[in-house]
Amino acid sequence: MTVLRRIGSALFAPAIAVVFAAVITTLVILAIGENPSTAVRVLFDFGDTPAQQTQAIVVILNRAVPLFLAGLAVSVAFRMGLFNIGVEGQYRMATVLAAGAGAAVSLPAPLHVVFVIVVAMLVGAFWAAIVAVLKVTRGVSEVISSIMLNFIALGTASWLLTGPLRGSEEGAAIITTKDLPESGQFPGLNGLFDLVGLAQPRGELYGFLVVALVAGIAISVLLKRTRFGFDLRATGLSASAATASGIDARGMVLKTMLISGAVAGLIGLPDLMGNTHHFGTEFTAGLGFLGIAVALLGRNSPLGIAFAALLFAFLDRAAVPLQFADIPASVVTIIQGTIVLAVVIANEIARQLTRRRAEGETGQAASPAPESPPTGPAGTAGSRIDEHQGAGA
Amino acid sequence: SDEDDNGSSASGGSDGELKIGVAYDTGGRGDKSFNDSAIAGVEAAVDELGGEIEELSPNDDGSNREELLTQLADAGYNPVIAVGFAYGDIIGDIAAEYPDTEFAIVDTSVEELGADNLTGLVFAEEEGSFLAGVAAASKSVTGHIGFVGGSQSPLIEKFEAGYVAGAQAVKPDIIVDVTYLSPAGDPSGFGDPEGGKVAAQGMYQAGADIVFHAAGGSGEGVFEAAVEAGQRAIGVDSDQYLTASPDQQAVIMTSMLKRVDNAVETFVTDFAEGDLEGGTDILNDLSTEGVGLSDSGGYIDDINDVLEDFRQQIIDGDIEVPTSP
Amino acid sequence: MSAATTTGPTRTRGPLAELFLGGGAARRALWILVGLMLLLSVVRVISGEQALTSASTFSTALLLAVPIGLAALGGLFSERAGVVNIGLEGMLILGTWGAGWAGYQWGWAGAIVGGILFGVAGGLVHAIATVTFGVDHVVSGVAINILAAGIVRFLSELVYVGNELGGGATQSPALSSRPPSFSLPVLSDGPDLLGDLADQGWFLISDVAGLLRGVTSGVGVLTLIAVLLIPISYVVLWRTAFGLRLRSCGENPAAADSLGVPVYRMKYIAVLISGGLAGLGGVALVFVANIFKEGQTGGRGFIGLAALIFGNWRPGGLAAGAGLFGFADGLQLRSRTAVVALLLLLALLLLAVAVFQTVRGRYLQAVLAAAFAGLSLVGFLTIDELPTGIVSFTPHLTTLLVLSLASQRLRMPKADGLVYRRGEN
Amino acid sequence: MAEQPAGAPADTGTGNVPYAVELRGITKRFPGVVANRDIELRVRRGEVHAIVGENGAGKSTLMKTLYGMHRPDEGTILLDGRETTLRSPADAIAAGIGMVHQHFMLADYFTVLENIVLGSEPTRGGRLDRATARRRIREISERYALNLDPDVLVEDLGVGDRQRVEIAKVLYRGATTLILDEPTAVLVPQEVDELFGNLAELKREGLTVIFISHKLDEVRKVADSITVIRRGTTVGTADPRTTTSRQLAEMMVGSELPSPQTRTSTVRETPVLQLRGLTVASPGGRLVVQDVGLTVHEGEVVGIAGVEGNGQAELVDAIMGLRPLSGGTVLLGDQDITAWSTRARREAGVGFVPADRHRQGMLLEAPLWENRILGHQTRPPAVKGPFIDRAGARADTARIMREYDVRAPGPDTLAVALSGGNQQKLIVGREMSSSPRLLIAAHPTRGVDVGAQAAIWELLKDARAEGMGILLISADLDELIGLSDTLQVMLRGRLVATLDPGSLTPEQLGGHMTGAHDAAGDAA
Ligand SMILES: Nc1ncnc2c1ncn2[C@@H]1O[C@H](COP(=O)(O)OP(=O)(O)OP(=O)(O)O)[C@@H](O)[C@H]1O
Ligand SMILES: Nc1ncnc2c1ncn2[C@@H]1O[C@H](COP(=O)(O)OP(=O)(O)OP(=O)(O)O)[C@@H](O)[C@H]1O
Ligand SMILES: [Mg+2]
Ligand SMILES: [Mg+2]
Repeated sequence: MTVLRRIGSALFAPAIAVVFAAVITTLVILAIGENPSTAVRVLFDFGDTPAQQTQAIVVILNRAVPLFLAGLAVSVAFRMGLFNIGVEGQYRMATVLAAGAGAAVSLPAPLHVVFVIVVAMLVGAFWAAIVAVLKVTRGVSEVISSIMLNFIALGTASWLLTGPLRGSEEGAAIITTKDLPESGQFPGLNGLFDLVGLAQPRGELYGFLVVALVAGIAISVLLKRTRFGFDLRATGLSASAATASGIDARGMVLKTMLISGAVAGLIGLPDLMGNTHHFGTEFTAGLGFLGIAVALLGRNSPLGIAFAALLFAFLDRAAVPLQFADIPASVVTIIQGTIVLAVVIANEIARQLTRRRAEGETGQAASPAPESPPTGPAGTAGSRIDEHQGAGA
Repeated sequence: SDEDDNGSSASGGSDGELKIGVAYDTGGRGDKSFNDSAIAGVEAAVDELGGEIEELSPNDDGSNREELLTQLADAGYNPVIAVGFAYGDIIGDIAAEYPDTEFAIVDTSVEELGADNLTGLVFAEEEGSFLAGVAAASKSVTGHIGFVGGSQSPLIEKFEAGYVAGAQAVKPDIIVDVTYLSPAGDPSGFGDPEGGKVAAQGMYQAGADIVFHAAGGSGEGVFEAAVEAGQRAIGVDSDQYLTASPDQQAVIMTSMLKRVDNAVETFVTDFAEGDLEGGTDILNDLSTEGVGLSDSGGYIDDINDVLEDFRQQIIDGDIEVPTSP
Repeated sequence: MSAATTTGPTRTRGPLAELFLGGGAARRALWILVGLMLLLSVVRVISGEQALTSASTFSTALLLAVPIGLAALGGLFSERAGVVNIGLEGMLILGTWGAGWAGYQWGWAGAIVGGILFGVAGGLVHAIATVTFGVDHVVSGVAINILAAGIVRFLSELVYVGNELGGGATQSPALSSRPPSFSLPVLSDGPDLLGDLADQGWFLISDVAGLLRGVTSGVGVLTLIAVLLIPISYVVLWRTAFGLRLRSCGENPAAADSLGVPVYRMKYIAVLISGGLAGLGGVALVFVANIFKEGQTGGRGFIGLAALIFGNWRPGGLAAGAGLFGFADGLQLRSRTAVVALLLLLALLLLAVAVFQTVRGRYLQAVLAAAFAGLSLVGFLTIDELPTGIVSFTPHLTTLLVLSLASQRLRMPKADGLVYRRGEN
Repeated sequence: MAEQPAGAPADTGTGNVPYAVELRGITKRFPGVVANRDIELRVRRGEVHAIVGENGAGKSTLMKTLYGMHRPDEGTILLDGRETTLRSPADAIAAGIGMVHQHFMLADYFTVLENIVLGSEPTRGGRLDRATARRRIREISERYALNLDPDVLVEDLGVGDRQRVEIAKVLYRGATTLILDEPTAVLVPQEVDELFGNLAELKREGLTVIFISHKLDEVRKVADSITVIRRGTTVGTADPRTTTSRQLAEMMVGSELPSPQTRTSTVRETPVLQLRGLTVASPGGRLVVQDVGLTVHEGEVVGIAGVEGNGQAELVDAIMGLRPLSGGTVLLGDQDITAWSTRARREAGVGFVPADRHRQGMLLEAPLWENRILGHQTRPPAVKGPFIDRAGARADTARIMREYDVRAPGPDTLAVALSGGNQQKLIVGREMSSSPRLLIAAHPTRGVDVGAQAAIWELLKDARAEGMGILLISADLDELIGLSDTLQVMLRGRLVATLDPGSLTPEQLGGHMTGAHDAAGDAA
């Protein structure tokens, strides 16, 4: 019964949000004189042939992987009350340097892959550490420094790309670093489709999905099950109480930003190691900002972030088929923004409801009669409970 | 159903109705720049030959470009035209995957990709820019001109190189200020009119009297700076005089034309008539009138001879125009 | 016991801040200005980079600072009332669209109204989410940023594609009239006395003349409005009953509520004003280009937020932050060699820090500062021109450096970012 | 005796004088709780009327109803005999009611002036007229002897001053009926006396005062009549002249008034805590703790008395390692822990009951079992190696809830859902369960009702008997005198007197705390 109730209240918020987002989107589509049901059909229409359908799944998953990592990176910092708006710059720096370093060395395959990943995580962590160090030593707000560092990363990565790390020949329209050798590439997961008897999609499913899963589980365990995670969350809930409990708040800022940055360093790798094999001027930017939305939508829990990333990816996939149906792709962005807003509003309503219920339960529990029987006309415990239930109904 | 039709018609051409797929660069239709220019070419061809057009834009971060092309091909569109060099990274693989669909890509050479069903529509921007440089140097009173580039990519550096060479061909000691609004890999320089204005203002205040921009939407800012300074500017890609407000028309001396529309129209027509070679680049340069200068407003009519002279020398190969600064 | 005082591990202010920020607000500001001009003059004379203090540099700085400053002012109203506004970028975007849309139909005055109204609409969404529904302020702001980008593209497709006046999916038609601009007669216009003075190249005098001329010639109407809005905001927020009530909602909303201040309504008003000011920032961007162009905000909303924090949630401070950013950005866009001269400026600043720290007996800091000063100096002497990538982040790096050198104790409104629910303490 | 207001409406009260405030049958429900049920309250004009009752009895709720902060679900409010509807504090203010809240309602970064005028600002030409405001505040300050400087920041004020700012706020609005919700909880006797002086002043001016307090002696001293509330409803009224504190307490809770009296000395030889020359500087460089030296032995309770803001908080922080020292050493047992981190100190056996449980003691939005772990992250039963032992933590939380009578549904309840008293018991239980050698207890019973208070006192006594050393900081002088083996008085950052609690009255102690007595005076 309590389980049912918990599931009920967990689903309540998303349900309201979906309805709300649906209403807004319907209005928007009606405004341009198209049929909203077309949009719905397109959203769920993955194609006619089995290969197209599995391809749609690949597209969604491949988009979800970096979004998930971005959300994860943001959420780790959020969990201790830090706003890491600098994920954008962290993954850009990490990707360009990992691409450069990965192309420069030759190692046996598994080592090479590990090497690229480690370089990316180190660079991401380093870039985030600047924010942390400025915060703990100079009191610079992490919001300002990470906004500024995003721009600094943009320029620095560009300089690295056009200068020391340039791999493409003069005159090529797209400037890139040198390609990662075969040993540094991450194998795809298309074997899975054969295993479960689905048609082979056109594209390759990022093998990095596995790394993302591992990262998600690791972060989840770290946050929920370890002392360190407890310290981190405690600091996020109340920095003053955490300090009084013996947590070194400055150290936590540094460690948390290091972890957040290290995870951020992974964001660019699915594409780098599974698709393009180089960093270039056509690098996919903006995932850091989307990551903030994904983290917030997923309520900063790894599982929630996974769902949020899948939802965003699912909507992103529809951008192309929607255009076939003469509905502009900007509708997708509008749906995404609306959903974020709707979900948080719904969450807030749900939170207030549960909190009220929790207080109701405490009210009940706290009211039993005291040790000595009441004297005077004061109400009995029983009558109080009755009243309470009456009031609650 | 129509997939089969197109599958069989792909190699040859004109039996069945034309279904043309266009995949834009970010910004999409209505950018007043090469996306618009490309679709104008397609529409001109369709006016002539009949047929239907499907246009798709990528999302803001450009991460779904591959999907655009494959879904167009899957839906039976043929030919499929990719607008912008951003598709250069992926189009080779996709062309190989859809051997029955003809692809074209604007601004990227496909010679080395080795796909028979892929045509590169490339332009000698440096040649047109050279003429823009000649015009600027000939008209400059102060012996000081400027160039504002959007993002510092090799493509935009071609404009710069040609422009500087052209100016120096007329006045060897001319001063050319060069500014890029954003570094390579940061496309914001194409959509930053404020930056364009500030950069151009700086040049005008330093004594330049003509500024050429290859900065997409930031060019609006360059024109605004010219209007405020009472100096002149040179537009890019299309004849920007035609779409400018009246006070801007007074300062847009000429535009360096890059006839994406012509190139695309020719490509579609060739495809429809089965004349397509495939696997090669179609170079649009001065000789094919793929690039050139506009003369709306009549501001450069007086130096027509000079321009014609240089044009001929380039076409004849007497002048080798550099492609990078 | 005084020894114990000086060796105290933490102090309220860093050395630089103490030097510059001691005393009253006006004196402080004057100090900083005088010091900066001196430093700039010295650097200009040594490096020969006239662009450092030319009138046009300062007028550009002003131009570039306006949208950032307006966004920051928007943030000021909202955050003073306790509502964190990460959605400034989105409201700026909405403002640009509103300005473009109204401007091509009704000219510049229409653009101002349109931009403000669209910004206010963004503020309204933020207010509904944060004040009425009690949603986390950052979440709401992030959602508004996403939403604004989508809405703007969508509206452009709806209104401009196929519009015979021009425009397209990413831009509006040109404004149907241009905003007026003003110059100070005689001094900056006509005889242009300041201009003459600025061209003399005299130490300090010409530099100051450049500054004065830069901020008094060809000033757009919106720049004028923006500059006036700084003291106006100060007066409104700190000298009126309305301002006191508004700020009380950001300090202790429960207390305000208990005295009959309508907290929810005040927060609504503040966030709407915030949206309107950010929208006006968008108008400023549109006025520069004479059209709306998608993406023209380029993250300036975030920079505005940074300027607000930089300025310690005060109008004067945020103006300084926006001005500093505008100056560095203008320099960066205009002269890559002048940016190199900034290295000399940095070296001098760091040297001052090193001396100061030595006097105070903090040798580690002194050595560090001296080392970095040396590095900057070497950079200045050996580098002719920096690559575009490096130059592009000059303003951002400058802001970051100033902040970390000054190490000020920032004090945000006490209840900023906290969701206020009546009765839930 | 009370003045008859001119043009008063028809008689509704006793003796032909309408009550200044009359509440009839007030019921107020919150989700899950009936905070007030059918309450009756009658207050005559010009009297000081006290309301007493346990924690959570519904006193504040009733007063908030009267102040228009929420509407009652049932019942009527009569002011001067007229039935009145109060929709907001603004209505109440207009009706001449002012309220000083239990928790200060002040903006720290505002000046006294700004705090006072907020909401009813004098303006001139649209601008805030500070000169007029300043004048009026000075007037009020002089008339009621509040001694306020309008231009200082509230942040820089002590609690007594803040209290007076709150009263000035109310008077500034011309209130004729003042509600004071537990105004004395944080004051020392001298300040309480000053406050009562202020109240007498108010009464002489014909103002009505409604006064809430847990300190029954005080209530009897100052009130003209008393209403007792229990579990949300009126139990009855009492005459302060004829009722004893014991009788009042019995009306409130139905049990005896507990006493903090310690039985016999259990002080042993071994010191657990020694401070030598401890000096702490504020971030601004001011010395807030100066050259403090003291020793706590096993089985000893050392009490620190002092007016709030005299360095006690900083002293506690310094001992816990939460604040850097500018000088001096801290010894735990015979180990020098001066350079240790807070965590190391806690691991070495220092327990901590912080003064502000919401700020330093709890994670309000976390379940109770996580709060059990807080401060004990490195020790069983909460953790196993680097991991959290959820089952262990839950089980131990259940034990604490059982043993310390923490009333909540279970270990998974969020801490925020607990009443203050229950939160405090959980904290005390948590700190006790690691059997610390030294317990730093700052205001362990603040805001806790008499029942819970007695339970906590009992716990401290037991722990002391088992050899725990306790450093007790409290504003409750009875508690200090009753529990301590040794008393130290702290004034302006220094320990100025060592007193024997055996022969000390709260009044004497108060004298030391305010510096009225010479430091060398009647030391033990
Ligand atoms: N232009 C400004 N921008 C930002 N902050 C300012 C500005 N002018 C003053 N301040 C700050 O505002 C606060 C109040 O200013 P001021 O010192 O004038 O107040 P005051 O003396 O209390 O006013 P009054 O004279 O009306 O009593 C001060 O902290 C001051 O530093
Ligand atoms: N806003 C609220 N929402 C829900 N419950 C509330 C609210 N305010 C008070 N309560 C509950 O109403 C009851 C009475 O609370 P109230 O604050 O009036 O007690 P009190 O007599 O003032 O106690 P104390 O002596 O601790 O101040 C408590 O059970 C409390 O938890
Ligand atoms: Mg209470
Ligand atoms: Mg109370």
